Formats: sequence, C-alpha cells, structure tokens
Amino acid sequence: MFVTDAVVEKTIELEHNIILLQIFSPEIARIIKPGQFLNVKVSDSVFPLLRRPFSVCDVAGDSIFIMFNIYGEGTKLLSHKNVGDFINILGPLGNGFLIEDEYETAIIVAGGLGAAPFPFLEKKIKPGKKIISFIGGRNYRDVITYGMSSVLVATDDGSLGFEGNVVQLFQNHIGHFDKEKIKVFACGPNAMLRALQKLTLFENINCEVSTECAMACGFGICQGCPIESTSEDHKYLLVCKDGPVFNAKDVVI
Amino acid sequence: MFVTDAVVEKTIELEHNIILLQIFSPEIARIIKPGQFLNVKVSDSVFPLLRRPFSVCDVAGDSIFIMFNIYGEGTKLLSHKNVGDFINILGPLGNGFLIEDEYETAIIVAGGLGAAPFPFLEKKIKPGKKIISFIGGRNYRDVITYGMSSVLVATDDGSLGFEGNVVQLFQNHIGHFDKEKIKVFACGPNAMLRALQKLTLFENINCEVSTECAMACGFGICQGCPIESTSEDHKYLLVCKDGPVFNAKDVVI
Amino acid sequence: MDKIDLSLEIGGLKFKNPVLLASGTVGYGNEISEFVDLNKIGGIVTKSLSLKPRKGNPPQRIVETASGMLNAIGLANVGVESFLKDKIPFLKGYKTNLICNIAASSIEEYVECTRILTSEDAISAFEINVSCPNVKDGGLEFGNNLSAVGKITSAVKGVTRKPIIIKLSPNVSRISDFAKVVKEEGGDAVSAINTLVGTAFNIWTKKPKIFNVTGGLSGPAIKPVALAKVLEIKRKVDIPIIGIGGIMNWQDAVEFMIVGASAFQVGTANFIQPNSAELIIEGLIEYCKKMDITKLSEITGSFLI
Amino acid sequence: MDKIDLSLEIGGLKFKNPVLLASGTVGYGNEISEFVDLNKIGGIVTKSLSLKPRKGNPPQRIVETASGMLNAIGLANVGVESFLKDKIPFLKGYKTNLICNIAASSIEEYVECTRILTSEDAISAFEINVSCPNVKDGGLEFGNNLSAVGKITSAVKGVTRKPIIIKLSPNVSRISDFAKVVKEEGGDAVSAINTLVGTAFNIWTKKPKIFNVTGGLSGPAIKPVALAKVLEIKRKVDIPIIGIGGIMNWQDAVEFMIVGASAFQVGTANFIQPNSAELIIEGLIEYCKKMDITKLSEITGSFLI
Ligand SMILES: Cc1cc2nc3c(=O)[nH]c(=O)nc-3n(C[C@H](O)[C@H](O)[C@H](O)COP(=O)(O)OP(=O)(O)OC[C@H]3O[C@@H](n4cnc5c(N)ncnc54)[C@H](O)[C@@H]3O)c2cc1C
Ligand SMILES: Cc1cc2nc3c(=O)[nH]c(=O)nc-3n(C[C@H](O)[C@H](O)[C@H](O)COP(=O)(O)OP(=O)(O)OC[C@H]3O[C@@H](n4cnc5c(N)ncnc54)[C@H](O)[C@@H]3O)c2cc1C
Ligand SMILES: Cc1cc2nc3c(=O)[nH]c(=O)nc-3n(C[C@H](O)[C@H](O)[C@H](O)COP(=O)(O)O)c2cc1C
Ligand SMILES: Cc1cc2nc3c(=O)[nH]c(=O)nc-3n(C[C@H](O)[C@H](O)[C@H](O)COP(=O)(O)O)c2cc1C
Ligand code: FES
Ligand code: FES
Repeated sequence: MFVTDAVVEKTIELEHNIILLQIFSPEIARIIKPGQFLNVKVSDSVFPLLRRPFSVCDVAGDSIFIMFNIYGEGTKLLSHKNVGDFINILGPLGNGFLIEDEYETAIIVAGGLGAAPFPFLEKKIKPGKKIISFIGGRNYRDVITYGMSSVLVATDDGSLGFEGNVVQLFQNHIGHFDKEKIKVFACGPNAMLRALQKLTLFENINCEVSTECAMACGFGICQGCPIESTSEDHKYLLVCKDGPVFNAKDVVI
Repeated sequence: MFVTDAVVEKTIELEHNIILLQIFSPEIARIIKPGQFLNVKVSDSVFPLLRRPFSVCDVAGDSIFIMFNIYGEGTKLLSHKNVGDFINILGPLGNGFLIEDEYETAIIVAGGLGAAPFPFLEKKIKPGKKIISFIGGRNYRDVITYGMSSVLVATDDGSLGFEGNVVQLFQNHIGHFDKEKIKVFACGPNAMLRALQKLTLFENINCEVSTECAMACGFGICQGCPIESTSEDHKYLLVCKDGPVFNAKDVVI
Repeated sequence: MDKIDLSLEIGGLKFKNPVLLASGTVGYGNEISEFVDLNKIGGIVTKSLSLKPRKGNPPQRIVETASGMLNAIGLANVGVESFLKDKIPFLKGYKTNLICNIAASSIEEYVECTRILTSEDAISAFEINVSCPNVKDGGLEFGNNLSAVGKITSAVKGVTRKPIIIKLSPNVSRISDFAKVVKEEGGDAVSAINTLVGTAFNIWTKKPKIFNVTGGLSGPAIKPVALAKVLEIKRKVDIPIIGIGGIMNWQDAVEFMIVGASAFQVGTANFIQPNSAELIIEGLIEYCKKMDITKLSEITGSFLI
Repeated sequence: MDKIDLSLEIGGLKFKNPVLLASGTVGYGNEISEFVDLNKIGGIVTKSLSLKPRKGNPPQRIVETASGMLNAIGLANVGVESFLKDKIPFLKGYKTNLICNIAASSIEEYVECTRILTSEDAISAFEINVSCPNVKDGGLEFGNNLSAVGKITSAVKGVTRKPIIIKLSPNVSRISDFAKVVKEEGGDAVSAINTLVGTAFNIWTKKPKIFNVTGGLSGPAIKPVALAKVLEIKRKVDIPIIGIGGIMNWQDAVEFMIVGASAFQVGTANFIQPNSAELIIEGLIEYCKKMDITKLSEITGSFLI
C-alpha cells in the first residue's frame, strides 16, 4: 500500500462522457492486480471529505488508468483535473480477481461502469485462454466496451445489441460453453450481480464478482463496508479488505 | 446589486504572484464605483462556505477586474480559475470613495494589496486633478504599483524606495502640499489606516479609508461586520453596507 | 399539469409555502428583498428583537469553519419600539407571514415584548428564541432549562392569540423533552434548531477568533445534527416542527420535511446565495412533479424506517 | 537547536507525545501500521471492546456529509477474549501506550471487561466509552446520565490501578458537569468528544441513508463544537482532557491544546490521510520552533481570553 501524490499524465474523454485518467505511479503500476482499486483524494480540501474508490482500469508501463463518469461532487472534481495536476492516491487496495484459476474461457460480465476493471484483466489473462465479454447498460450510452475484445452487448431499452439485461444475454449463451471450463468475472450494479450469482450458483459455474459499497477508508480501519458472508456464522466481511472481489458463493449480495 | 454567473475573460499574473482576473459583467461594469466591492463565490461547493470580498480593481468596457494574491483556501481556488470558467459574483456592494469632492490633488496611500482599488480610482478622477500615490509594503515584493502613475514607494525593510512605512513617507512629504486642497484615499492593513487616521485628523486633512473586516453576506443582512462610529452614541456601522469606505473622522479603526 | 399545492397551516396560520427566512439572517427584510420576492415565500422571521435596542458584540463577530460558520452577533437589534415604527412599514408592503422573533433575559421581558408587538396586525406569529442567557439565573441559558421553557411558553401564550413558536436550542441532551413541554404549555409549534455552541482559536495569538469567545455554528456542517433533532421530536411529540439548520437547496429542504418538518427556514444560505429561498420553491415544485405529489405537506414526516 | 520535549503525563502515565489514534478509526492497529510508525506516536486507542464479540450493524454503515461523515458501525468488535489472544501479540511489538476502549450495556459489563483486560501488562490505560445504550435503563445512553457516568467511573476504578479515561458524549447540555463527576469519582482524565448524533435521508426513497437511522457525526464539521466542549471543561473542572473531534492537521491539534487538551486523538483523518499522525508530530515540532517553545505541554490551556 502506498499513499502518494501522483501526476496526471493524460486525460482521455471516451464516448458518452466517460473519462479516463492516466496517472504516473511506477510503484503502484508495478504491483497492482486486476480488480484491485485505488482510493483517490479528489480535492485538496476537506470537501468532499472522503476519498473515492476507483478500480484500476488499465496499467501501461509506469502508468495506471482509472475510468469514471461524472456522478456526484467527487467525480466532477476529478473530471476537472488537468495534465500536470497532482492527485493523492492510496493503493493498491483490496483483493483482485483470481486469474490464475483453472478455466479455458474467461467470461466477463459487466454493467455500466462495471466495465472499468476489465481492460486490465484482459491484458493479464494468459494468452492461451479465450475471453468473451458480455457488456450491458440501460441504453447505448451506458455501454462501455473500451479495451475489450469479442464483446456481446445488451441494453435494457434495446438501443444497442440484445434487448434485456446482460445476465439474460449471458444465460442465452450459456449452452455454447462447457460450464466446467469457464470462469465468470463480473462487475456492475448489485442487482445485476445478484442475478448473476443466482444463475452461476444454479449452473455451478465458477464466478467472481467485484462488489461495491460506501467506503470511508478503503483499507480496513473504519469497518464501514460490511458484506455478509455465506459462512455458517454469517459474519461480516469487509468489501475493501476481504473484497472487493469475492467468489459468488461466498457472499450475500 | 446583482448576483450573477460571470465568465472569466482573462487571467493575468503580475509580478510577485499577484493575480488579476478579468470578468465579463456588463451590468456590474456599468454601475460600479471605485471603492465598491464584489462578494465572490470561489467554489461550486459548500467549501469554502462563504463568499470572499474583493475590491473592484478596474473596469474596462463590459469587464471588471479584481486583484489578489494567494492567501488562504479561497484565493487559492480563485487562482485556479481559467478563461471560460464561470464565477458567481455579487455586487456592486458598499459605498465607494467620494471622488467628486473638493480637492485639487488626490493622494493615494496604499499598503500591500490595499493597492487593489486604485487603478479604477485613478481612471475615474477628473482629468484636471493631480494624483500622487504613496505605496508601501513590508518589502519590494509587497509593493504593487499596477495601474498607478507618479508613485512614491516605502518598504519596511528598505528593499525598495523609502525605508519605513508608507504613512511616514507621506508625512515626510506633507509639507509639499496645500492641506486644504488635497484629499487622501487610503486602503491597507488596519494598523496603517490607524496611523494615517491619526495623522490626517491631526493635520486636518480630508481622508477616506477603505476598511476591511471578516464578512459573511457583504450586503447588510448578517450584522457580521461592525465598525464603531465616532458619533456620540458610538453605535456600530456595518463595513459592508455603510462602508467599506469611511471618512477617517467617522470611525474607530 | 395540475397545480401543486405547497401550502400548510401551523397553529391556525396559513402559509403559502413552507419556505421561511430564518431569524438573524435577513435582518428586517429590506436588503434581501432585492433578491427574493417576499410575496412569494411562506414567511419571514425577524432578527431577534429585545425590549431595548442592543448594540451587539464588538468585532470580530463571525468566522468561517469547515462547511459552516460561527457567529456571535450579540443579538444586535433595534428594539421593539423602533421595529414597530421604522421596520414594520416596509414589511407591511408584502403579502407574507411576518413572524417576530423575540429574545429576552427574563420571562417578564419575553411577555412584555410579545404584549407590545401583538397589537400590530402585520405580525402573524411569534418565534421565541430561548437560546438567551437568563440574567436572573446567573446567565444560564433558558434553552437548557425545561421548566423555564415551559414557563416562557405559557406566559407568552397568555398575552397573545397569535401562534407561538418556540425556537429550541440543540445544545441539550434530549430536545424532544423540550418540545413536549412546549406542547403541554400550549405552544403551537417548535423551530429546530438554533445554532450549536462552537469556538475557534488563532494558534499564533492564542486568542479566540471571535470576540465573544464562543459562537453559534450554522450552515451545512450542522445539517445532520439538525435532521436528527427534528426526527427525534417528530417520533416523540405531536407538535408541528419548523426545521432549520444547513438548508442550502431544495434537496436539503425536502430532507427536513421527510424527517418531520411542516415548514423550514433558510438561514446561512441567504448570505451565500441571496436568492436561495426562491430557488428552493422552484425545486420543491419540480420534486413534487417528479414524485407525483399534488400536496407537498403530505411528505412531512413521511420517512420510511 | 535544542531538543523539543513533546511528552506529557496523564494519571501517572507518561506519553512520548500528545498524538493518539482514536477509537474505532484504526481497528487494532495492524492496517494503520503500514502508514504510521506506531513507535513514534503517543498512544493508540483500540476499537471499543465489549465482553462478547459483536457483529455490528448491517450496511449501510457510513455516509458522507458536508465536511463530515456519519457512522453507525454498531460497535463491531472481536470481544475482550479474542482481543487478548489475537490482537495483543501484534500490539505488544510497539513501544507506545495501548489504551483499551471499552463499551458495555451495563455497569457490570464495564467492570468485567476492565477486570479481564487489566492483568495484561501491554495495556497502559482504559478509555471508557459511555456513549452506549444502557440496556437496563430502557436503552437510554449512559453518556446522558450524570449518576450513571459517576457510577461507572468509580466501579471501573475499583478493579484496576491503571489510569481511567472517561470518553464523554457531546450530546448533553453541559459537558463540564460530566467531567466534574468523573473527577469526583476518581477518574484520571476525560476524552472529549465522541461523535454528535446526526442523520441523513434519501429524498427519493425516503429511507435513512444508514441502516441504524442515526449515526455519529465526525470530521472537520464538528471541530468548532469539540473545541467549545474542551474549553468549557477546562474552564470549569481541573482534570486532564484528551481533545478529539475533526483534527485533520497539526494546526487543529494545536488549537485543541490551546483550549485545554493535554493530549488529543486523531480519528476520521486516518481514513483520508493514513499518515496524519506522523505529519502532525512533524508539524508540532515546527510550531514549537517557531513559537520558541521547548516543552509542548506548556501550551495546554494557554488560551488568552
Ligand atoms: C471498490 C470500488 C471500485 C469502484 N470503481 C469505480 C470505477 O472504476 N469507476 C467508477 O466510475 N466508479 C467506481 N466506483 C464507484 C465510485 O466510487 C463512485 O462512483 C464515486 O464514489 C462517486 O463519487 P461522487 O463524489 O461523484 O458521487 P457522490 O456525490 O459521492 O455520490 C452521489 C450519490 O451517489 C451515491 N453513491 C456514491 N457512491 C456510490 C456507490 N459506490 N454506489 C452507489 N451509490 C453511490 C451517494 O450516496 C450519493 O447519493 C467504485 C466503487 C468501489 C467501492
Ligand atoms: C471590502 C473588502 C475588500 C477587499 N478587497 C480585496 C482585494 O481587492 N484584494 C485582495 O487580495 N483582498 C481583498 N480583501 C481581502 C480578501 O477578502 C481576503 O484576502 C480573502 O477573503 C482571503 O480569502 P482566503 O480564502 O484566501 O483566505 P482565508 O482562508 O479566508 O484566510 C486565511 C486566514 O486569513 C484570515 N483572513 C481572511 N480574510 C482576512 C482579512 N480580510 N483580513 C485579515 N485576515 C483575514 C483568516 O482569518 C484566516 O486565518 C478585501 C476584503 C474586504 C472586506
Ligand atoms: C449571523 C447569524 C445570526 C443569527 N441570529 C439569530 C437571532 O437573532 N435569533 C435567532 O433565533 N436565531 C439566530 N440565528 C440562527 C438562525 O436563525 C438559524 O437557527 C441557524 O443559523 C441555523 O440555520 P442555518 O444553518 O440555515 O443558518 C442566527 C444565525 C446566524 C448565522
Ligand atoms: C467509523 C468510526 C467508528 C468509531 N468507533 C468508535 C468506537 O468504537 N468507540 C468510541 O469510543 N469512539 C468511536 N468513534 C469516535 C471517534 O473515536 C472520535 O471520538 C470521533 O470520530 C471524533 O473524532 P474525529 O472527528 O477526529 O473522527 C468512531 C468514529 C468513527 C468515525
Ligand atoms: S472502507 Fe473502511 S473498513 Fe472498508
Ligand atoms: S457582512 Fe453581513 S452585514 Fe456586513
């Protein structure tokens, strides 16, 4: 874990107001894994008070990338950062996806900005393996395919690709896969993850989900980010420290 | 009084980190007078909460200028404004200098950023009249002569001009003037204004001072900015509404 | 589009909408009227009035804090006589509820002020500021003393038929106990909250940043506390509540109504965005449209817990 | 340059400097030790410990507010047994004062926890969190009840010779009354303040933003209130005070010492700048140099009013 003032090297505006920030941080770039995140101080002042968590979207050399759209006060401030500005980042945080697992095909299921962690994941998956992505959104403006290959798209309103949600789309394709030889990597709204969890548990498919919740510290000291485990004692795990990536069978989403 | 989102047209960096912002506001430019001020919202958020008061430094056509250096949180944020950014300004506020008074020579006495209101004052004083400025600072970096002609300089450390304070410098020159035919316009730290007040009352010189104090609203509703009057009842006047410019004989600085 | 009804009633007094301007943050209305059409708002609460004029505290009276401000104005005001003579004529020109806020240092003074003011028709109601030192009781605040608040309520009720709103201090253990006493003694409503006691010091001079040493904290910083106080009262006592504390925009206002406020007051926001009150009214209408509400007062206390 | 002495003593316990880490904001020290060298700080206060482990509240437990945050963690903790077994070994590795914060729902439970923990040599002192619901008294908070605070103080003093610090609730009318009781009953110090009660609601769903409905407000927003509480205690009661509330940097820390704090705790700041405690120590040294102070503790209560 590092807490460091890192310089913004590039600001990239993708379609539909999605912003990518390229940040120079060799120490974090060297060790961060797909699915891990950074807790970012968006202002120099006490407002907004708390850091904002963002998945690492990609890594290239000494640079790390985060991806977001303007949501509230914090992402607005972040969108105003210029090349050369410093931002204070804390990371790498949490546990990433287990990509060194036994599978032949990696299946990515993402909703909206849940797409953020996957460009880096794609890069890190061993060349021998196949990757297929299912990307969803409410409408075509919500669908982010940046950095991903072989993509199937679903939109709630049918404005792009399949009309319906991305879990349904994946379910429609499930027959094409050997369930023993795939692993699902997912990120998106809780409702989507819950549906996916139900499906993969039923179908007995290995599935990891990156969960989201309100966070204060991001590294285990505030106890602000509980998620119920499916273990016998139903104890709370911490999203920031024990997650944000969990195996779908381990947590109550 | 207007409360308006006005666009920054130009940011000018003078020597020694003094910043001039040129703001497009025809409605305010048309009516504002030297010595009046603006109350500026420096951020879009609730931090910093309060507006920051700045004297109008100059007016040119539809544009108004403010001058400041980076002092605390508010002026830091203001210094980050770029051309094209909007800032919310409230003004014109307060009473300006009485320039249509009976005098032949206008004497400006300013300390540090107390120089801010005078470029506009110089412009507005009738062509027939003479203007001489005494400008002071702790050292040469503090001395702002922007927009002023016939300037005499004093610095506490002697690094520029007269070694000593600006009131002493003015006092040294008092013999050159016909005391009945001059009027002093002053702005600067309270200690300076107090010394000048003492001098001008003793010498029976017409003197107006622009005072400063903590302000919340800037237009008379919070009662946050009292200044004691020299009237019999010693009642409090409001710096924002009854001032910020007062005749030196009317207030206890 | 149907017309949306923003009106409400407190103690028999009708308000055209729940947006009031808070005491001490709009003086006697003159200056703010350049930014807010007073005919459009539910009401205006005057700066606290005392029997005799008060000069108020020497400077410095205010200091900014993180998302808040401290003030110790010292109840500077013109006094009831001059208020009636010099300030009422201006206020009479507007069709809005004029609520006189009264500050005093003895129960007798509260009664006397109310008695003098109540004959003025332009005054619709009284808001009693109990966050004042009780000079007879060694300067301890009335607002911290249950029996004093009860006595003040019944005493002022005795001299006027206009609604009496008691403005509660948040600097107490259980604010609902105070609301209960107000209700029992016949008060028509409570306002919650007045400012929190706070201070700030200069670390180089070691002196307080405001002359009075402590001041009252207001603004967004206190909003969560104010909301909790309103909710506490709403859950325990059946009395109309006027919510106050850190309301900067219509979203904040709606939040106060949801936790139990029938009406609310805009204070510190007036200093920063002098037309806040009008912007809030516009926002409330939009909210009603989005939520398909035709009568705004339905959301008062509509929290789902 | 002379060496600057940052040390102080409370209840016979020596602290190398006044910088402590606040309860509930650094767990049991493991994670924060990646950012702060625990050997360098005055002390660490554990998350509140109860007799039995507690799961804590369901999500959502925290929400941001203007320059502050609300939390309702629900005293999630491992319990005293597991603390002694699993957490102490790590903490033993550091030369800093370990202060165990205790939360309980009956006086007996406070006593029992203290009794169990006091035999562990690594523990230097106890901080008693009285902002807990008293289950025997219908869930009302101990912290609002003068006689309960007195009883807790004398009861825990009875089972340990280590210093007892009572952590006071700010949600009371006069905090100095509580400090007085603590002193009378033999308490060694008070910490002030715990969080202010606050809430926040979602205006679209009308539901509270945190599961527990109300939470504790912390961070810069509450600093003015915390300073006023410390000052009030300092002016009325002769007892060491540990200042807490919104300390983000060394300037804030100095402000607390000036109004009366002997030591102080860094809470919410740890979440935002995990190395705050070390930065504050550096700042305190610079301040002493600039002010020509050789012993920092001299500034405690040095306000000029
Ligand atoms: C581990 C993790 C990784 C994340 N990765 C990314 C990423 O790569 N890209 C990205 O754009 N976002 C990501 N997020 C979400 C991101 O942190 C939020 O979008 C961000 O905090 C919003 O900040 P804001 O100040 O703009 O909005 P705020 O002003 O904080 O929020 C506005 C409103 O949205 C609500 N809100 C805030 N955050 C969330 C949330 N996380 N879930 C639901 N509601 C929320 C608030 O309660 C508030 O009402 C991630 C979150 C987590 C926990
Ligand atoms: C009528 C009027 C006209 C002004 N005109 C100008 C101008 O033209 N140019 C200019 O640069 N400044 C001017 N000022 C002062 C200006 O308002 C302050 O410099 C500004 O508010 C500082 O804001 P900040 O957020 O940067 O500093 P803050 O963070 O607000 O202040 C940092 C520290 O300085 C103290 N402080 C803040 N303001 C003042 C003050 N006014 N006097 C003394 N101490 C203060 C604060 O208490 C704080 O401790 C004027 C003030 C008034 C009242
Ligand atoms: C500068 C100032 C002066 C105030 N004066 C009074 C007053 O005279 N009487 C009173 O009852 N409340 C007074 N208040 C309290 C406000 O009416 C209100 O209760 C408080 O500020 C909280 O609301 P806010 O956060 O919206 O400002 C004053 C507040 C401020 C900021
Ligand atoms: C997330 C969180 C958890 C807390 N848990 C505890 C606790 O278990 N026991 C306790 O006495 N105080 C607890 N506190 C209160 C802090 O110790 C401190 O008193 C308060 O946060 C004010 O300080 P701050 O503004 O520096 O955070 C907690 C505070 C926060 C923010
Ligand atoms: S965010 Fe603080 S413990 Fe997870
Ligand atoms: S600043 Fe508000 S009255 Fe002057």
